[in-house]
Amino acid sequence: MLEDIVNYYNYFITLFLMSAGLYIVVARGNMVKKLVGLGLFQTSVYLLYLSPGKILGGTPPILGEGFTVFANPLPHVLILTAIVVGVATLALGLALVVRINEAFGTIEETEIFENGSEVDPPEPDNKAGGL
Amino acid sequence: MLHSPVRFVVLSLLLYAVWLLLSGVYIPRLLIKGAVICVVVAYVVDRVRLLDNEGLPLELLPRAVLYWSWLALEIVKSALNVTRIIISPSLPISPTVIVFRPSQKTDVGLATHGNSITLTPGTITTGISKSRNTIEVHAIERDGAAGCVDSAMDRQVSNFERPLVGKGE
Amino acid sequence: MAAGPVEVGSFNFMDQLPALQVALPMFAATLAAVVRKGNIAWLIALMTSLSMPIIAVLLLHQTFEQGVISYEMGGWEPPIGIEYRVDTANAYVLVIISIIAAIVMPYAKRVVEADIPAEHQSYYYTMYLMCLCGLLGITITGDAFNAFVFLEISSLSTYAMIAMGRDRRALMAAYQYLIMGTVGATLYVIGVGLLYAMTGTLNFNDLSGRIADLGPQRPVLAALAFITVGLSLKIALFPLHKWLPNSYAYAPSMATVFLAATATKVAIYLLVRVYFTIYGPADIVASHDVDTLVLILSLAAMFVASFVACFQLNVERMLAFSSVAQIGYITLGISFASQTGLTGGLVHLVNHAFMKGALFMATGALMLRAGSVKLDDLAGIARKMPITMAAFVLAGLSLIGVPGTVGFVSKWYLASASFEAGQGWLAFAIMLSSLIAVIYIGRVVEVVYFREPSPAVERITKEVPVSMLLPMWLMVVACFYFGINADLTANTAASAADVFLSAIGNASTGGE
Amino acid sequence: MPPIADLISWVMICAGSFFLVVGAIGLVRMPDVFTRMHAVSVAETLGVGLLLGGLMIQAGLTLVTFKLALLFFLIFFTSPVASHSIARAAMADGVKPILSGPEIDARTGRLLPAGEKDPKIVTPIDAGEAESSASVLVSGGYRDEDDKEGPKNV
Amino acid sequence: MFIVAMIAVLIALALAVFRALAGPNVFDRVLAANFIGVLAILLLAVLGFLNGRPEFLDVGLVYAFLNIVGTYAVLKFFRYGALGGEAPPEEALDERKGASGVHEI
Amino acid sequence: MRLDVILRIITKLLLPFMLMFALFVHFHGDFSPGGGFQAGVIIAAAVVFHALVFGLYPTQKIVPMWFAELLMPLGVAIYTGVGFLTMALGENFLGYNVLYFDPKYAQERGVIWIEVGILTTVSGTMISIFYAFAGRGRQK
Amino acid sequence: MLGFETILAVTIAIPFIGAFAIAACGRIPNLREAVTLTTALLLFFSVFNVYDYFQGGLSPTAGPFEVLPGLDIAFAVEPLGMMFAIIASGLWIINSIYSIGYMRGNNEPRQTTFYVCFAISIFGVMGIAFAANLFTFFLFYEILSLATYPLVTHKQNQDAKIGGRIYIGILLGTSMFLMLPAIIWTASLAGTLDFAEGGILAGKASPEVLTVLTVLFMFGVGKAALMPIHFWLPAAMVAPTPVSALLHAVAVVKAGVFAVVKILVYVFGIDLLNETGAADWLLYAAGFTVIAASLVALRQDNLKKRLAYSTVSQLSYVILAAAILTPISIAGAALHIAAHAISKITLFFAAGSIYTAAHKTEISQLGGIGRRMPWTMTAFAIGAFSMIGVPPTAGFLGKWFMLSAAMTIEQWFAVGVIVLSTLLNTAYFLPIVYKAFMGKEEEHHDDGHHEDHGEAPLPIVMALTATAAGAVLLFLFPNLFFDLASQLAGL
Ligand code: NA
Ligand code: NA
Repeated sequence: MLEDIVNYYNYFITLFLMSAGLYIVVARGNMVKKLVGLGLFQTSVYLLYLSPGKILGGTPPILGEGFTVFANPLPHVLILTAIVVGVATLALGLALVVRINEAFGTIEETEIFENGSEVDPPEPDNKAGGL
Repeated sequence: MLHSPVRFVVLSLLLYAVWLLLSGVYIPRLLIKGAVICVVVAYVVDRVRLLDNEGLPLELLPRAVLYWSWLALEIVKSALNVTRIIISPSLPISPTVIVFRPSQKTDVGLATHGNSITLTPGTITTGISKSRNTIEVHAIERDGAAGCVDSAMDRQVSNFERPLVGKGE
Repeated sequence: MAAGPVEVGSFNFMDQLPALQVALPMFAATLAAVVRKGNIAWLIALMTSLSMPIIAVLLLHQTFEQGVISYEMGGWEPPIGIEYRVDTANAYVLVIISIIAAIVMPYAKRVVEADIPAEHQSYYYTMYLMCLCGLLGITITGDAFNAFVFLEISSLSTYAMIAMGRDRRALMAAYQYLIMGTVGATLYVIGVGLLYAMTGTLNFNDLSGRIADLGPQRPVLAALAFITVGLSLKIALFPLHKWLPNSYAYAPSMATVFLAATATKVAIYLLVRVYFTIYGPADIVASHDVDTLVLILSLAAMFVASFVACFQLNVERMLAFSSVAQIGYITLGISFASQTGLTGGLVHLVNHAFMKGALFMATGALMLRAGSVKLDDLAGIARKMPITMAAFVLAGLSLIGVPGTVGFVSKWYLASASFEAGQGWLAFAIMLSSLIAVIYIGRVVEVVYFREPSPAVERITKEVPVSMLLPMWLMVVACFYFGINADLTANTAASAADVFLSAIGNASTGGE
Repeated sequence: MPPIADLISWVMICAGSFFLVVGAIGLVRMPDVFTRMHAVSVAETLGVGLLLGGLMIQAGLTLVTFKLALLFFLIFFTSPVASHSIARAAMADGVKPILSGPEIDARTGRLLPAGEKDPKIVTPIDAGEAESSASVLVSGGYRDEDDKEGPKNV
Repeated sequence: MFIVAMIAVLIALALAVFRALAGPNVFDRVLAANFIGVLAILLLAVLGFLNGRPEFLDVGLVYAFLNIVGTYAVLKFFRYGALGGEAPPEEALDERKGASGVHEI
Repeated sequence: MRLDVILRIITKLLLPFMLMFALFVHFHGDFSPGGGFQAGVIIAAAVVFHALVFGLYPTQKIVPMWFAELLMPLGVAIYTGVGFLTMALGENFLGYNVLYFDPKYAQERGVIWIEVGILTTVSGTMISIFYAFAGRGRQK
Repeated sequence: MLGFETILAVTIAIPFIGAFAIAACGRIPNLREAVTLTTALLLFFSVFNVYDYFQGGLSPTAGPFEVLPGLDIAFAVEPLGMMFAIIASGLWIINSIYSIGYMRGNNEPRQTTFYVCFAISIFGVMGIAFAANLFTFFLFYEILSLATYPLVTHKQNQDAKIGGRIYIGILLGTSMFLMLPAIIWTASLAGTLDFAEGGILAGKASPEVLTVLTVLFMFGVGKAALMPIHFWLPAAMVAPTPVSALLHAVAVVKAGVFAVVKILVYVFGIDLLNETGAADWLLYAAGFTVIAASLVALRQDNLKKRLAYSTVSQLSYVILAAAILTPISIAGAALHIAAHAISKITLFFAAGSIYTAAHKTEISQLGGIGRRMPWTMTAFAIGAFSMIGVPPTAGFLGKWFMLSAAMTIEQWFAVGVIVLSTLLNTAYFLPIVYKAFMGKEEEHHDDGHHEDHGEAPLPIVMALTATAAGAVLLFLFPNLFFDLASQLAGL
């Protein structure tokens, strides 16, 4: 039992982070909080890739010949890549929220939809722009 | 060219020492690479004026060893005390805030004092005013708060900062 | 990798095609970012986009001549290193994307000038090139994680492009797409992570064999579920399509055209790759009724989204809902997992790209002249912009699927697959849902042809420039040419389907 | 590795683990953010120190030991900064610490008899805490004015 | 034995997460988050031993640097509603100007 | 923060080591790929830390906005540039073997240049993002 | 004289190319209409060319052009298609002349669009007539539907919009939802879609499946207007008269019944249907439609609507004949297609003539109009007699064949339907003729404008005289169609 928990701990944490993150994404109307939830959700991925190759009884990767210089770099690289992606997403999301705040005066989704985002704005304001 | 040549050299060497300890691979190529990088970093740090007696208080190095060993003991003692409080079912706390005048003369000294208070479990520096020469402390126990005033730590830090007093201020 | 000293060889263009396909747009993106001049950035994007189909077609040709092309990145052999693996299936998708890109770019100049302030245009083209790079990368890579990276590259640049739309609702659309898209991509990468934990490999081909050995263990099935849901979000498979209509409607016109014609297609390709190449040998998809689920969702998309499209007041939103429905056709074809069905799904990838490309190009032209694509604002506009509206109507006929158009070819395959599978009723469902398109296309026709022009429309003095009409009509001609002579598209799609189907239940193909 | 070193390292690891958990329990049990900080500092000093020390002994004289040491110093030097920053920010934001006990003369540090108060000290806090049984001793008139201006967006 | 340490870290982590979620104010959360960061570093260290993967320590080092920057950034944001903006007046008015480390190159 | 002595001193102490560590992570041959990202993040964090403690304005004198923005495409250009170079030398894209007579070092050399590209892009992106946000928040 | 190899492709292409030529000349009305007429004449000439080859024992083909593997566009000549092509191309000439008069006389807008779409419709008809397989047939069937939509909605007002919706909705809906699945089903059963003598489904499907397929096909061919999917036809009455003529006589409904006969004969095969009884229901459906549509027609006061329901009824005549499933009845069906075409176009021309000259649309307004418009109303009378089946008009021939076929196989239901419907035809046509010549002119007109109207413009009168004459000539010289019908039925 204990061993199971230890062996599969990363899956439990992954699951927890996933659910918590998704819950926040779904339940919160505040756009920044949604992004925080999204970040949490993405964090679960890092843990998953941290798990050593053999945990679930699968076969280990076959290393080709000539790989003396580098150890199997994969999990490391994968997590880092996932982090890059996560950070970039978060940054872009926040940039969007900042501009939404400037354009709508709020970062609450419900308020934006109540105030009729479906209705055309009085004039084509906020003429595009970089982030 | 260099704002602070001595510190630049010392920092370079210090960085390189850490590099070597981190590295573990001692082949010429990497050794040279490391040296170049450490010098470049030290140069950049010097250029952006981070290299002063605050950034690298060389004068304090010998006394630091002495001070930190004393502090370690203090930390253990207070940590055990706080541990006792946390695991007591009644949670016997008596939070207190106090403001007092320390005896330090330099920023480094003041920072060390404040940092030491914070490092010591049970007390936290919540504010330092150089102009009024006061330190504000939040303590988990009344005794701990009272103990900050004219404390042994105050004396230790003042002793520790002595080489800096009157320099470069 | 060779041991010992390596001789410096010479550059061989034909061998380097897979890398060039992805690296060129990426490099071009950096150039576009640096130049900071809209015109020059456009020129860079145009040149890159025009070169893409050349590479893609050469690759496709190579796959016909030599079979699978494996290209190692970074000098590491697969499965550790990333492998670009081009077979007829993804070469086919590469050709679709790059041809669309090449047609869209000449069109882009005028609409981008109208939609995007001058100082942001180079940034916009940078995002476009990154998006193109990402889409091509997803398609070409033979590595599940690398596909995720490219997926995110394309998605992030897509969010940025959408956010640059002309009114503030574009910001909300981009935000919501960002949330949904990120959740989708993350679910995908979680699924890939599970597979990686099980097998220790990320290479599609390698995974194929390993999964066949493992059989339907629970983590393998969980991975399938994660990947299915994740990619369905990116695909906008009903009911996970909520992000799509606003994104398409409020994005800058050129982004709408490009994305509608390419973006979801690539995600579909990836799903097919996972279903057939990875899970195919163990035959897990069909044995666990995933195909039935996809079938039901596809049907729901075909009807619900079409139905909703009928009530849209904004033509671009209407077309966006139509896209959701059309995606249903594609996934329906995939769910058959038969030669005919898969061919139908895959051929609809290109067919839908042509017709939606043409339609959104037309709405982009309307937007440029009328300043709105709301139905009421377009009354009588056919009198002012007859060439654009003719293109719209003809592409609309293709959407309905009248014979002689590409839409018919797709329906033919899908319905034939239904009868082959002994599910004749599906053929009727396909036809019925395509008839809903008659209603929503008809609505537009009635408004733009039969109603009296509003004062705003009366003020329109001329058609859009030839630089826009030509690409638009090129798409329209493609809609009809490949409807009358579908050998090229259908045979290629059939070859692609062969690639996928050859893996099904054939455990020995994996992990060469 | 000599058995005695092994034993010491295990003792250190276990003790470190214990202090980590104690700190975390304190983080949950304590009544306000300031008192919680004290609890955390137990974990961040003794807990971290013992645990990493134990690991260092396990690692022996290797590269890993040095990295662990570096890690220790990083945490050791930065955690007070974090605590200090949090405390200052909380104070500046107007978070009132829960206080107890008699007042202390701010200038001399001498304890005042219960109920008595240094009349020269004007405390912004006790105005709002009049009904509270906890007596306040603070820092009256000389906290920097501008510290209180931070927008209350919490 | 490393497992004991790991379980301890995980328990502490759970408690810290509780505090981070429960608040009640932002400083409680920041405190908890910072502590979580420290625990994550420890977890990496212990895991490095447990799995024989010393390279986790490098990640730990990186994380330690980022933890402090992150904590401080959050605090500054909540204190001033901005991460930088123009230098806040407090800094400009520092009575020890010239020694504050602000220089031009 | 007025007279934040502790913070200032710790920052001054920490920054040189952060920078060194970043470059260590990056250039140390024994390190696995991915170092470029870590290094980029740490360098960006150092810049951010500087700005947080000493103010945005002084930091932007050291690392101007335009420079940070230029770093982003520059890094990608380095990355693809190396790829094109190996291709021009007759290898595959990013097939480093051609970069040095000994394939082992050739690979290391290739990886490091790739990572330079990544470092450049990552640090540029992070710093740009920070600048973008730090510059905004106050305007109401 | 064009070569044997190319003649069929050229024939089909002529109206398509003509459409472009007409569009190109849109700015110059005279030239545009000259081009229209020239195209029509060229087409007629070309179709006769095909007929020459065909009767000479050669069978021109075009294609196959492969669309997909197993799906070709291909053209070939067979008797029924030949007959249809001759009727359509011949009537196009007359209809073009009529159109020129009508469109100018009524100052209609968008005349270029009108002529272009008309030419494309004829292109569709040619494709349908010469289609060598079901797919080709379906392709041109839909081209015809779509090309006629702008014609039906020509007026672009609210009525046109509604009428257009029903028109395109029903035609596209039935063809796509019923016929297309049936075609695909057939393809998957038979492995081919080529029209072949004796059909392609023999031995390939169970009687139940065949029954379902016949239902799908017969209702899928919405243009045949089998009840209850007939109502697109009255709805399309919003169109200008030349379009109505196109719909009712030249092209659309003819394409429908043509398809019914062709599918029954060449896809299913008469023998197969006789064996399996898969089309037995069709007899009753058609019979019901004949009677019901006639009864509805009886109640219409609007002249064009009455004609429309008459068409619905007459179309089911053809279907009924085909459903009797004997060679003679099939020949009768073919002949009735021709007869109805020439007769109904006369009736519509007359209705349009009345509208153009007198702006009258209701039967109740027609008292005494025969005295003001003797040519028009005489032609109308001839058309009406032909519809009833009175010799010496064309209508008699088809009915005669049908009746004798039904009596031969003792299909008394069919006999009853034919007899009853003849009575009903008489009941709804004769009163109009009577009223026109014997009735009193209305006393009061709201607008005195047309009080002193005479005949319609000359092109209109010429056209309707020609078609009326045709209806009689067809009875007197039926050889051409008779031969083709016999070949079709294998007599
Ligand atoms: Na403390
Ligand atoms: Na748009």
